[in-house]
Amino acid sequence: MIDLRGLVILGIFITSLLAYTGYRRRRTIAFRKMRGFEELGRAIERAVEAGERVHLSLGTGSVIGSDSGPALAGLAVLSRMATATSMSDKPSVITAGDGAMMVLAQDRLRTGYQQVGESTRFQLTAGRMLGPTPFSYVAGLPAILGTGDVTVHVMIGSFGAEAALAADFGERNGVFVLAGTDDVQAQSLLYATATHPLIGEEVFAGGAYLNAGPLHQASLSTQDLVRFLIVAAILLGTLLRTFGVSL
Amino acid sequence: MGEEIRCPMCSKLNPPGTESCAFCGARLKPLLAPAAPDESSPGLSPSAPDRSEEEAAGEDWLARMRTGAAQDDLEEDLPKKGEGGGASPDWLGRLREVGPADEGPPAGEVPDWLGEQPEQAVAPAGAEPGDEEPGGAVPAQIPDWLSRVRERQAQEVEPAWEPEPEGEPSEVDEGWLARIRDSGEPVGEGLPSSGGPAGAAAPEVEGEAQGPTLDWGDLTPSGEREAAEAASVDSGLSWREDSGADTGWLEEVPPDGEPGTPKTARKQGVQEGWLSELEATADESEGLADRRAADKGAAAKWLGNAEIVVEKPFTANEDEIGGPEAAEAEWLKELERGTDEPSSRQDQEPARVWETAGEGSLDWLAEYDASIGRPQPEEVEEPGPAGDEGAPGWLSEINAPGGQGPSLPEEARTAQFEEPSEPIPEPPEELPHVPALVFKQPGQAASAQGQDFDLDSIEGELPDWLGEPKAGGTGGEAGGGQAGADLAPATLPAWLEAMRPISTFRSVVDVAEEQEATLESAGPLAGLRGVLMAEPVVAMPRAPTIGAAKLEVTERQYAQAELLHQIVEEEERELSTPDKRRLRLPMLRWVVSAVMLLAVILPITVGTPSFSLPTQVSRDLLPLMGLVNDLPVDRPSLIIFDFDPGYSGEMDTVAGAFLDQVMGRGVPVVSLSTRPSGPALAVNLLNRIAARHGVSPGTGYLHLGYLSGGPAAVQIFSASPRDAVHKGFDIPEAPDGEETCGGWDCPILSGVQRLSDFGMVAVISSGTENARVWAEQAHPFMGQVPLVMVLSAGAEPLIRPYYEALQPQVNGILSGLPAAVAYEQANLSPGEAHSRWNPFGAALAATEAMLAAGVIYGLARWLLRTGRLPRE
Amino acid sequence: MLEGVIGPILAALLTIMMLSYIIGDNPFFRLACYIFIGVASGYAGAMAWHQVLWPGIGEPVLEHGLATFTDPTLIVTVFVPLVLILLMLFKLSAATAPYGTLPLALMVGIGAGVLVGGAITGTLIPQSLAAMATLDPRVTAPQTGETGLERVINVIILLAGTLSTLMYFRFTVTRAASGETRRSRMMSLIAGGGGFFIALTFGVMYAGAVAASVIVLSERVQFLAEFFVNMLSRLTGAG
Amino acid sequence: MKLGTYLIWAAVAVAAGIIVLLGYFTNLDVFIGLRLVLLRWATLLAAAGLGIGLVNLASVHLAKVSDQEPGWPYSGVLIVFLTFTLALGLFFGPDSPWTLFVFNFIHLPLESSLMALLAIALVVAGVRLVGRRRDVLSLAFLLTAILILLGTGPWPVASDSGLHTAITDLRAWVAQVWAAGGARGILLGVAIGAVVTGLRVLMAADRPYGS
Repeated sequence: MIDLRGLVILGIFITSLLAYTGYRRRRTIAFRKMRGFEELGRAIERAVEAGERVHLSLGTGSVIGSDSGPALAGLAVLSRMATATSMSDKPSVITAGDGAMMVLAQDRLRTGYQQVGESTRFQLTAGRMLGPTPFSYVAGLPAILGTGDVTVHVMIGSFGAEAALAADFGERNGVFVLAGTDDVQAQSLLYATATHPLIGEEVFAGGAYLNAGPLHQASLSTQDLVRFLIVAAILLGTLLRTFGVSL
Repeated sequence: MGEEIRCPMCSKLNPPGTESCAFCGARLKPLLAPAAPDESSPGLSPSAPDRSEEEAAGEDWLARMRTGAAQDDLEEDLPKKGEGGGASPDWLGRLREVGPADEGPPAGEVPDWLGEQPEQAVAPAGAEPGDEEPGGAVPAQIPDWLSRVRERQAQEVEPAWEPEPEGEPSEVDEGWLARIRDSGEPVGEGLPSSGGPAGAAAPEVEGEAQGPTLDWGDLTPSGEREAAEAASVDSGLSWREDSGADTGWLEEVPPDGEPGTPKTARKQGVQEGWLSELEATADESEGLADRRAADKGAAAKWLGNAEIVVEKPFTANEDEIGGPEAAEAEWLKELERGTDEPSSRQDQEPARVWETAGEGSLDWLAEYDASIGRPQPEEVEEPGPAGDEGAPGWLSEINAPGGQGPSLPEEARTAQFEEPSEPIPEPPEELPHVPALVFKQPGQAASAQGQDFDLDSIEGELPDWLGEPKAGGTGGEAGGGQAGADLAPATLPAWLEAMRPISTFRSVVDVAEEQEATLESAGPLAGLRGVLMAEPVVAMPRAPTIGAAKLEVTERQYAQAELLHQIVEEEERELSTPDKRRLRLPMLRWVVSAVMLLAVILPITVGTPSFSLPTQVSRDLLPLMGLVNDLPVDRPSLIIFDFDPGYSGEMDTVAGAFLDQVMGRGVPVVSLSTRPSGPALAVNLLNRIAARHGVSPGTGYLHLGYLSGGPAAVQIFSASPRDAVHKGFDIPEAPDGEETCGGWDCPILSGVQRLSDFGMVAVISSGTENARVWAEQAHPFMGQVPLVMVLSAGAEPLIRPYYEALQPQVNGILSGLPAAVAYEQANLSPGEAHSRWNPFGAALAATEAMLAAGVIYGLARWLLRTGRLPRE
Repeated sequence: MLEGVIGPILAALLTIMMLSYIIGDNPFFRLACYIFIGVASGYAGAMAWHQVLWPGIGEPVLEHGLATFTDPTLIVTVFVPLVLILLMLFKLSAATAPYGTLPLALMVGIGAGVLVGGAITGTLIPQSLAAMATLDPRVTAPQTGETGLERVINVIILLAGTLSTLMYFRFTVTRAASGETRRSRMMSLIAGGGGFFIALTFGVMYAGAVAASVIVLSERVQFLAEFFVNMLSRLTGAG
Repeated sequence: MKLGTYLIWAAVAVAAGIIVLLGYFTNLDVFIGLRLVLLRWATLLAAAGLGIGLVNLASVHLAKVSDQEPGWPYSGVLIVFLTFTLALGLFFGPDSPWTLFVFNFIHLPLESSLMALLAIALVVAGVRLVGRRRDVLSLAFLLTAILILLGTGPWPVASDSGLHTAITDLRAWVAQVWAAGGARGILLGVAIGAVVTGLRVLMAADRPYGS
């Protein structure tokens, strides 16, 4: 038996991704401003200029689970961040709560350094696992944020309620905090604690807003297309159900 | 026109000799190369026109190329030139001094050699010995591959040779000698134009703009000139003839009354001829490859630190313009630009240092400055650690001819690999800083792609300085960048092409403007983003040209305009420095902490305040208790412990009330956890409740342990529980210490093969994600088995929709302390929930008060500020 | 003795050290954090070995010996993962890291598959279907018992909240002639409503998290209070 | 060389992802079986990944100790406790009384205390919010939170009053209707973002495993 409904939705995603990727090469699409990412650019510039460190947190999600999504988005941001900060006196630090995710962060960082011809500056310890459980991971953050040389604290990964503590540690140290995750409850806590919270699906938009590649920008257009389709489907389904049609 | 000096700032014409611009006050004088008359220089005309400067530059380039083509001659040539009397000893001394920069000697040699032509009608005698001797030495010293090239070139070029009016050479000579004799500065001034890579001189007036073209184009003839000694003038004649041969092609160039135009045309022609040769044989481009390697090396090195700088404008250019038309347009603009500003070369000398930094010419400049003992400007060293390696590497190649034999042709091929087959796209390779941009950008694409391009394998074989450009390896196609751009879509499907994770900095993505802005990595603005690059501004055409019809604003120009707009805006709002909150005492935090601690401690210690127990019973409560009452006692219930120890204070309290009823009814309980520390929490909680009801481990309850793998493991477990969990946790022991049973072979689980064999599945979760995973992933495998959610207070809103749906995926829900207290009340067994009630109530009341105070304070400040603003 | 005295003293001491962060970052708090990381990591490592790796690979290899490398089933279930794990160990060194990419690529692929499949089948389809509630006033909600106009109004609010929130996140905007990007008035209105619903949702969840953490705070304080009371009674009893 | 290996990694990731993905949409035994095998591998690899993470953790702190970096004594303490707990767990098992003692009297209180700190952090952030981020949404956020808290907990006075009952009902209505609508919208949006993020990996456009 085949779940046609799911396959159709998957097909819509893939087709529109490819179509928008091709379309973007001819026409350009404007996206709404997102202050968080704009400020992130400035903060990174400032950090690079002042020889300060940038910290990217990939959260406590695993690589093999459905909570890997935001961390994958975080890795896309990392690839851009690595090139941007490669000339800084103090290289970026990437932390994760999962061993495999940490290895991915190291690989991404290495690739980013190679892209700017700074592969010699790459250190394996630039990608770290702070702790294997959510709270032990958060407990490791003060050691990184409290040193004084970290001025940009970016959290793009999967977090639970402990995200609020992670952001609070940053705020308390007076650093720039940009935080986003997929867990809705954690988003609500970040909305209160982080200076620049990323809410909802904004956490997945980092790659596009930091220009990690054409497919990232096509992804946003795809998300909007599917969004409209879902809205239409829900309205239609509501009408059908109201008139007694079972779906 | 030639006498007048165009100001680099305001572009207004100033009378000759003016020190500073009469209109904008920009400094002009130091940029002028004083053509000091010198008796010792043969054929020197009393008044050397400015144009000789340009020619000198061109010839310097020419000379530099000769060193590239006939590296092995370099060492010998100098003394022999000396003997030939072609140059004065101090000149030679300075040349040796300047030697490492490798520009001086050949630059001196060429005009000197050419300078005697006018006096000796057809075959310049003075030149012959000077050229013959090294020429004689050449075959002995040059590697075979080079001699083969020269032979082939000789055959190819011979038919085209014809005499040609001379005079420019003498001017060249004058201009060059004037600079050489003049103390350091003029030399240093002349050198940038000659020593900079192609891209370096490109933005200058025709003489400059085409300077690179000239020497690149003249490269092979110059090599050949040293190979074919008998006709020492041939080489000179040859390139002149080449140039003459291509005037037809130059009809595309708008006729320009300015004196420089014919020369420009000729030099372009030279390039044409050379290009055709280049395409004809890969070997011929060895010397060129040498040059390119140096340029690329410098560029790539410099870009190693400044990828972002070059990424945006060029990629935008490449992506949006998309191909040769644009490339041609750009190039034609450059050409026209040159004809527009005949005298602006001198004006732009210093600017050029900055403009060309990106192309790595600063490496060379650094070398030169060091060699003449002038302090190196800070900015010059900015470009990065690799910055100073380029030139020495380049020179070391010159000094090691043999060694380079094999690698050079390889490099040449690598460079030519990306070379457009048409001559016209070639000129962009000479456009200012474009090669640098291209080298890095596609290189980045390559590396982002996995750097799986051939250059990776070449890397091992090439010396460092040749390996440098590898970063832009695929981008070796400097000018070919455009070619690549227009070929790619034809060869690759757009979607596939787009999947290459190349960072495209499109200025049209409004939101990305900040991030896209170029990042200056040299000069006083180093590190700043959004700095307007000098070159494109200087290179901005001032008047429409023949391409006017096609001259709609290109993406690159649009990007620059946008950038300028941003910079102007940025001026107004300064970047706020990060506030140092750490310096302030956290008074608010202390107050909040004190109030909350007090609110919690008082009820526990003093017993006040005391809060009445909830009287309202949640509408979810009775269905849940009814569900538990209906549970079969012959089938175990599966309890998922999906929370971290941090939440045990809440979850033990809430779940305790629920499990108390379940175990009180004698329903066997099996625990499983999706968190490493979950099993230990399950042991704590179940042991405590079991002790209260006299239930023994192994028969009344059991721990399956840790289910590793997160949501994926939940799927495995749902599909086949016995395959997912192999071993139990805290396996019960008989009095003699023997394990009574393992995980799955305990009597409780004997009848359980599938998830639907359990009597109930209850998920005790502190978060929403895993609770949703169980509701979504496991529910389909559960059949009619009820799914109960025991939740932390914050998770309820996300799980409730599963419970309230018309086809519920969750059959019971218990969330938060008030519900737990109500549950204990309904179950007539006051437990932990009751003991937490008073401190919980007090802390919540304090929290509400503080939040309300915060709202009022914030609103007051808000209103005050908004009220103050209008007054101001 | 160990569990009755030393344990509680240790727990109380560490609790106070951790709570000292209320005053500010201090050495006691730092020490507590490092101890916590060490203990949590050690415990997680032991769990991973005893609950996953040993039963999944160690025991089968010991049990079947060489058959592990010949029996097709064991090759798939034991030998291949063993090889993948060994490959993964290459990631421990920067020099050998490239050789350990295969298992990482496999994990990322599987993770992406779970991510996409889980999101479509687990959230997109069920949540969209759940949002398609009938507006028929005669229908009664099974769990809440709501019916009639009350239920219809609630369904409309739910629907409005879902759709407007969904539209709030729209990324693409239209670019005006001036070059400025903006949303249409209609979209701005809908997005504004979505923002309001998001604020309500976040407010509810924030309050829930505060309530949950307050329970934990009271539990910790209660533990400390009981600990000191017990210690005092022991001391007085002993005295 | 790199060309080949890079293609292999991408092919492996894409193939594994597609197999797992198809397992969601089909009931074919082939896909379900393959999917289960792959998920089992992934589970074992995740556990091994934890081991690698622990080695990284130890090496980072060992380096701090050996280099006598600022705060190195803390790192020393971490290594001691890590080794001690790991040794206990490996030799006696995670369910042995010794290991459970460490868990119950060191791990549990420390993590609970960290969670308790969250309460204060959240309240401080809430009190600051309106003053720091002056917008209507923040105001709505906080007013909703206060309403929910009022309806969740008991009141010092008039807990049995009609007002408390009304606020409790209002709380239930806001949390179960208004917030549920917003939460569903956010969930759908997050799911859409997650799908495209995963698809970028399955199309080998994003290759976090390096090249």
